[in-house]
Amino acid sequence: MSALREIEFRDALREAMSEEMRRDKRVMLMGEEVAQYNGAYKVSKGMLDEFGPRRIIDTPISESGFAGMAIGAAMMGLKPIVEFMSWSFSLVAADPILNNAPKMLYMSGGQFGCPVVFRGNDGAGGQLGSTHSWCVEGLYSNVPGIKIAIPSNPYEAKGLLKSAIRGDDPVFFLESERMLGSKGHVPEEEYLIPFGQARIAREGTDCTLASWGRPVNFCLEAAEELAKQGISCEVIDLRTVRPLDIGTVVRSVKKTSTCVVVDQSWSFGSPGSELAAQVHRHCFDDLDNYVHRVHSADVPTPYATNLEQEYLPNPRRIVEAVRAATYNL
Amino acid sequence: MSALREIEFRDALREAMSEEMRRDKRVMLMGEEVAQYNGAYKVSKGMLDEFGPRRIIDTPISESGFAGMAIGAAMMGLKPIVEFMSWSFSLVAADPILNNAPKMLYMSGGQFGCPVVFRGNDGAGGQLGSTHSWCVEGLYSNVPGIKIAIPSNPYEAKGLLKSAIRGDDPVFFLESERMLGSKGHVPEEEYLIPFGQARIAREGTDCTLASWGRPVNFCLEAAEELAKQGISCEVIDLRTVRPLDIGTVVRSVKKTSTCVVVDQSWSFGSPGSELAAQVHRHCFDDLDNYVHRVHSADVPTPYATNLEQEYLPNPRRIVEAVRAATYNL
Amino acid sequence: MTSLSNPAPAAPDSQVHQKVYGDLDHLAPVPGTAEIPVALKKQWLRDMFLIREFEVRCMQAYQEKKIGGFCHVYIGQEAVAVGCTAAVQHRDPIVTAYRDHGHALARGMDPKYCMAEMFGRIGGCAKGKGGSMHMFDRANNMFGGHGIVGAQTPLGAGLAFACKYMDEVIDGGKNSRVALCFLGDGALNQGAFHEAQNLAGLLDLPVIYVCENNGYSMGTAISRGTTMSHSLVTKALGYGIDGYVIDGMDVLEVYVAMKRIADKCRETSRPAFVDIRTYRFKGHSMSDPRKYRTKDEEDVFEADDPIGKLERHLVGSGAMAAEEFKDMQKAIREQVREAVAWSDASPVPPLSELAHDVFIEPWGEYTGSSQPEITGGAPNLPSCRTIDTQEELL
Amino acid sequence: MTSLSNPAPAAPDSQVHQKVYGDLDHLAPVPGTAEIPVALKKQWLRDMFLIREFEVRCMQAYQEKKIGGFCHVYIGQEAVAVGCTAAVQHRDPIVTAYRDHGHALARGMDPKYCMAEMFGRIGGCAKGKGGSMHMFDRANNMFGGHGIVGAQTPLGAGLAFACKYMDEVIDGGKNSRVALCFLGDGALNQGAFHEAQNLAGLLDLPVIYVCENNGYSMGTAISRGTTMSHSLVTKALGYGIDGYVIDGMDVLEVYVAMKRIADKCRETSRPAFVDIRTYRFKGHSMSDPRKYRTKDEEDVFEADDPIGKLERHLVGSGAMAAEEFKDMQKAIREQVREAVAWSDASPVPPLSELAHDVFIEPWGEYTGSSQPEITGGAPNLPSCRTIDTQEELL
Ligand SMILES: Cc1ncc(C[n+]2csc(CCOP(=O)(O)OP(=O)(O)O)c2C)c(N)n1
Ligand SMILES: Cc1ncc(C[n+]2csc(CCOP(=O)(O)OP(=O)(O)O)c2C)c(N)n1
Ligand SMILES: [Mg+2]
Ligand SMILES: [Mg+2]
Repeated sequence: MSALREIEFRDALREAMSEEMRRDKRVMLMGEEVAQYNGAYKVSKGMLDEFGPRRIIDTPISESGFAGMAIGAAMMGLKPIVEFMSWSFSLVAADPILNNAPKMLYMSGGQFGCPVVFRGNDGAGGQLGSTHSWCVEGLYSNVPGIKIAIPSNPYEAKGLLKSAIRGDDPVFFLESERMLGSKGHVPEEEYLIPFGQARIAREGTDCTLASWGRPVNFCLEAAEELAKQGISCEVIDLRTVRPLDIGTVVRSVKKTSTCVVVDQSWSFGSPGSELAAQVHRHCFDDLDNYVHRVHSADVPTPYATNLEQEYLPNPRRIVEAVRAATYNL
Repeated sequence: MSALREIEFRDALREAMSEEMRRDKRVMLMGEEVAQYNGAYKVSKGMLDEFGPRRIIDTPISESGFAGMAIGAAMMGLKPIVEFMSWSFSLVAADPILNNAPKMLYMSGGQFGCPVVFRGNDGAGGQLGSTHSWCVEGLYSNVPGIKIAIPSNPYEAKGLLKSAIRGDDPVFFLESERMLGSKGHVPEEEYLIPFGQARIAREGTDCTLASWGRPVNFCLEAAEELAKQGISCEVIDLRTVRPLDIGTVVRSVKKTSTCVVVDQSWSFGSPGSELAAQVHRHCFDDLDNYVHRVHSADVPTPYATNLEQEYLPNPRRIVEAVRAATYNL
Repeated sequence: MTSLSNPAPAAPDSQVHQKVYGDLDHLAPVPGTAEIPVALKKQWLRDMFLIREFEVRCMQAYQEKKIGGFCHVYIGQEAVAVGCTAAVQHRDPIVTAYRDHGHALARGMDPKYCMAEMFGRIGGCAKGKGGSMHMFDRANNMFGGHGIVGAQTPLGAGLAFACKYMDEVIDGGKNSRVALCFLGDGALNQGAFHEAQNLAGLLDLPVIYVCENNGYSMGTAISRGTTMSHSLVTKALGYGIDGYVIDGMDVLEVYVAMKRIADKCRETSRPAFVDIRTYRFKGHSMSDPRKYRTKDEEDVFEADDPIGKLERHLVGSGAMAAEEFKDMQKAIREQVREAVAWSDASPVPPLSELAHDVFIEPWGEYTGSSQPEITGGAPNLPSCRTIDTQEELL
Repeated sequence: MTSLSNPAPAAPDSQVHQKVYGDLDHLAPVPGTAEIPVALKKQWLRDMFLIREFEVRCMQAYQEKKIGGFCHVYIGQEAVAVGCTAAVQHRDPIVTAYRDHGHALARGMDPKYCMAEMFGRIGGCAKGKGGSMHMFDRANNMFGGHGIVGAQTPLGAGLAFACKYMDEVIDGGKNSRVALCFLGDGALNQGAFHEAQNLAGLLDLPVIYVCENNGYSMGTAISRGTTMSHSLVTKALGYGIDGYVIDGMDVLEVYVAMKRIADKCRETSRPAFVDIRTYRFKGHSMSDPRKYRTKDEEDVFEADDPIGKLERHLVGSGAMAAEEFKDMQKAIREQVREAVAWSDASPVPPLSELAHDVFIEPWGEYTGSSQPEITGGAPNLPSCRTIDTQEELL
């Protein structure tokens, strides 16, 4: 019965938060419109009713202020969840989230940890234009001391978010507005998904497709199409880019001998470039072709829908990349 | 005679700014302590005397405010130079420098450019600890719409900074506190160094060392040492990481068949990972070994001098990387 | 030790906007509205009605999915943009937040360019690349709508800085322009605004911060997000900046008050802060059911509609015939309909636009690339378009 | 329209700190200092002298290159840290900026751990990994020195938030702690401080922002960087926060005033802002020649030395024998000498420390790595140290 339960991505996020809040009084949620408005995207719907205004806290539009406040509270022993309405708005809070959270434990010689989970929408929404369409993993994954999780479906979202909250380290949790309404199987029983362990989303033999977050779904679509064309793809969902489970990718590439990395952030100095470089390193003698990459175009995000669609990774571009990588098949 | 002139890195920066300010009234300088104090690191020494308080402007400790102010002024047609005392302090200004400057031209459909040069110290100083030792190229190079120059000596600093100021696009100009006092040849005659054209700092045949900024000097030291050991290195100074002159690196690697990338930023999703990935792509059939990389360790920057020295790229680690990359020689 | 407690009572706990808004009663009436020429008043009625009609059409087009993304309409706030822009000169630069259609139109942007921008068409003011939140209009000295709350406030300081610099360093004092920087009440809570005000106060910048206080940032009543919301000018006083409160539902009062403030700013080169009380009649964006406020509250403000008020004033006083008003409405409806039709007909931007406008300068001789490996048929990216240089503005 | 102009005169143009400082004359004397027990006063004299002596030794060690990086000494400001920490309880959390040695010592950190930290030794409070600007001391509820100007101010709000949350949600109201957040006058100009104050005012957080107004941020006199510098409390009033001005050169006044403020804060759970007037006798950091101020100005403040003042008070009144004071000095000099010797003897951290304290949790079963390819003999990085969990604090 529970095997049949399908819920929306946003519901999975809410279940993860609510379950952890019931379990541990130190956990609380703060952010813009999370309480009375029930969340700008209804992720926190009903949580004010259940947990009350002491634990579900509406904040002013002061990302730097409340991110820093959450960090201070975490140093004291609380475990705040901070919702950024969009990660695009986290740039005004870059200092607390990059200079404080990931470094506090280190600078204090192990005395003060920072168990905060920062979460919110990442990546382009639908036609939000240049300022509102950041894929912050492209920027932030450079920084040691944080863990970054990017779930690809409701099941993953719930299991990873519970691990994020339960852990004792700062986590950047990147959701996608485009997926909040998408449904997927999520069992009633409790489960956690550990960080740093990739998932084989589809097995295959000819080409490894490595991705995370929303584009994993594009990879699966592309793999379906490619199967019809006689190319068998193995799709790997990395789940977290920090830590990055390079081992699972390497094992796959040793089997397939070709690899396409699909990362919706800008290409330059991205998790995608890192993964490509690491695959080249570990599979130097195994690769039949260089690692191909599919990213967002190296330009600010355009508004017009035709431009935006062309700008983003999409199944068509993935199919073409796989065909190019496996041209000798 | 001018061929003999040696000046400090800071003097080269000042000459570039002063010459461009004499040439163009739209150019002005703002930042903390740049005027009356003559610059925290004396880069702007004497400029207040020459240009007066209308053009050399002391600002409060409000990086977000004055970076944004400079951008607004640039949209109106001025050409501000903004000094960040350290790029480590630019995180509080991440929104204006990443959301406004690089995207204004695009979002406005070509109507408003942003000719601002942001400059200051980048990378670890001497034992400044975690909050003060950012290599922001690791973060910011992911973003399209900006140019990033990282000079390796006084000659480069002057020529590149003049190009940065004279250009019409936003530039991040990354200096190094560790080099401000180092001397080098700078001719009296005017010259500009274009962006996106790498320089071969030392010719060689066995291994390509690709780097930028301060570590170029470590590469040259390592090359000297390696020459004694019978390994001939070609050292390439990329000068700018955006645009990145991949062509010059590829030509070199096609000759040497091995490559070591030296980048003092953290490794993950860095310009170094990008360069490695691109070299693998373009030299797939030419490489005898995977591209080796030397970075700062993937941890927050420690204060203790022994830890910090081990943390940073240094000639010893470069030598070892080259030997590993060329083990079959 | 000396101590200083709040002079005013603490902000009311109530989340009803009406209560906060209540102290407008105490505002002194602004003298001078009687002398405004009728022709000007008619012009403003026309401008406000154009904005209203335009926004109604936007909402419709949004329902029809011709407009994507977020769309924040200006209905109810028309007197602010119209009165403020009327009070300054066309060469005075303005900048605002993402609720920007009203400002663009008040500044003189042709509605068809504004509408086509939202339709994502090449005919848009930014060729369809900016969208609803990012309206730029160089010819009309409109320096953008800006999507990040508060981000425009340092830019506003920069516009004023440049105005002053051009006079003092480049031209020798012949322009004396002032900059208008609009912000929502929610932007008061952003650090950038604080830094901008301090800079403006310190450097004597001729910038007027116009806080369009519509009582809400999304679903958050101002008293829930902003301390001292009953007396916002206290915030400006901490920066040595004069503060004003204006009734933003009356375009005549907005004009007269803003004119005085702008004239003073132009003369003294000192910044000002204006708490201009207004109301957005619709939701924050298209998807907002407005559960956070009562129908009663909405009714009170709708009765205060700035367009109805001016219409009653003009028609009631006999300065405008009822027929003339009807004709005007008709003409504007026609104009907006045409804007929609024009936008419908405007082509989508060619894919080559994806790679344009990233840089002003092409990278010259440079033959390498820092461009991504765009696989799968994306357009070739490295090119950049050269636009006319910034020099003309000087 | 109503308008509100600055109640106070504009900030003086002069950049001489003395002028700004001048209005301390108007401060009401604080009653209550007479009742402070002598034993307490002696303790504070000792504490202040310890800080002074410690900082003198720091400067010496810096010259000898035993200390690297930036080093900002607290000489002249001792009464602030000592008086403020005395006025609150040990369990009340404190946080400060990078000029933090004084706060660490006043809070009870053993000088040897503080000195060894600056020497970059394993015996340092953070094992040599934090350095001069980042002093943390969990046992003494000191939540760090913080290097980025203003960054500690939202953290301070967070400490207060947690104090309140623990009472209200976890423990049921039995602790009533208050948080002290110190900041330099330069931090007033950072947006983060503005956001923190608004949050504190809005959420009724028991946090006291103690602005150590020493008149300068590096070489910038406060009136050149901060508007309304002659009346900083106006800035707090805009957030509905009570403001106070205290003479920071008199530890007795600091204590009494801060005690009252802290008691009120504890009782009402309302934030406070304190403009505490002080002076740094030395340069900003080791390399600062202090050309931006006059010798005369320095002399005025040095004559106001908080240590000399309390010494005169105690010895002059006969409460302390001159001999006793000398002995105390001697003992402290000895203690600091020992701290230096101890630090000299403390080993440098082992290279394995490079990779410790990045994460609390090891990554468990995980066998891959997101670690860089560290070539050339750098230590193996992926490990992480498990420290005792945060739970104990609750
Ligand atoms: C830094 C930042 N945080 C959050 C948002 C999301 N957001 C967009 S509009 C808005 C409310 C702003 O309210 P206000 O400033 O009062 O303007 P109004 O909508 O009333 O015109 C919010 C929270 C944003 N765009 N930028
Ligand atoms: C955001 C940021 N900008 C700049 C700096 C460099 N900086 C360090 S201390 C300082 C002056 C601060 O003055 P103040 O806050 O008055 O403290 P004081 O030194 O007087 O104790 C500056 C500009 C910094 N650390 N952080
Ligand atoms: Mg509003
Ligand atoms: Mg100071």
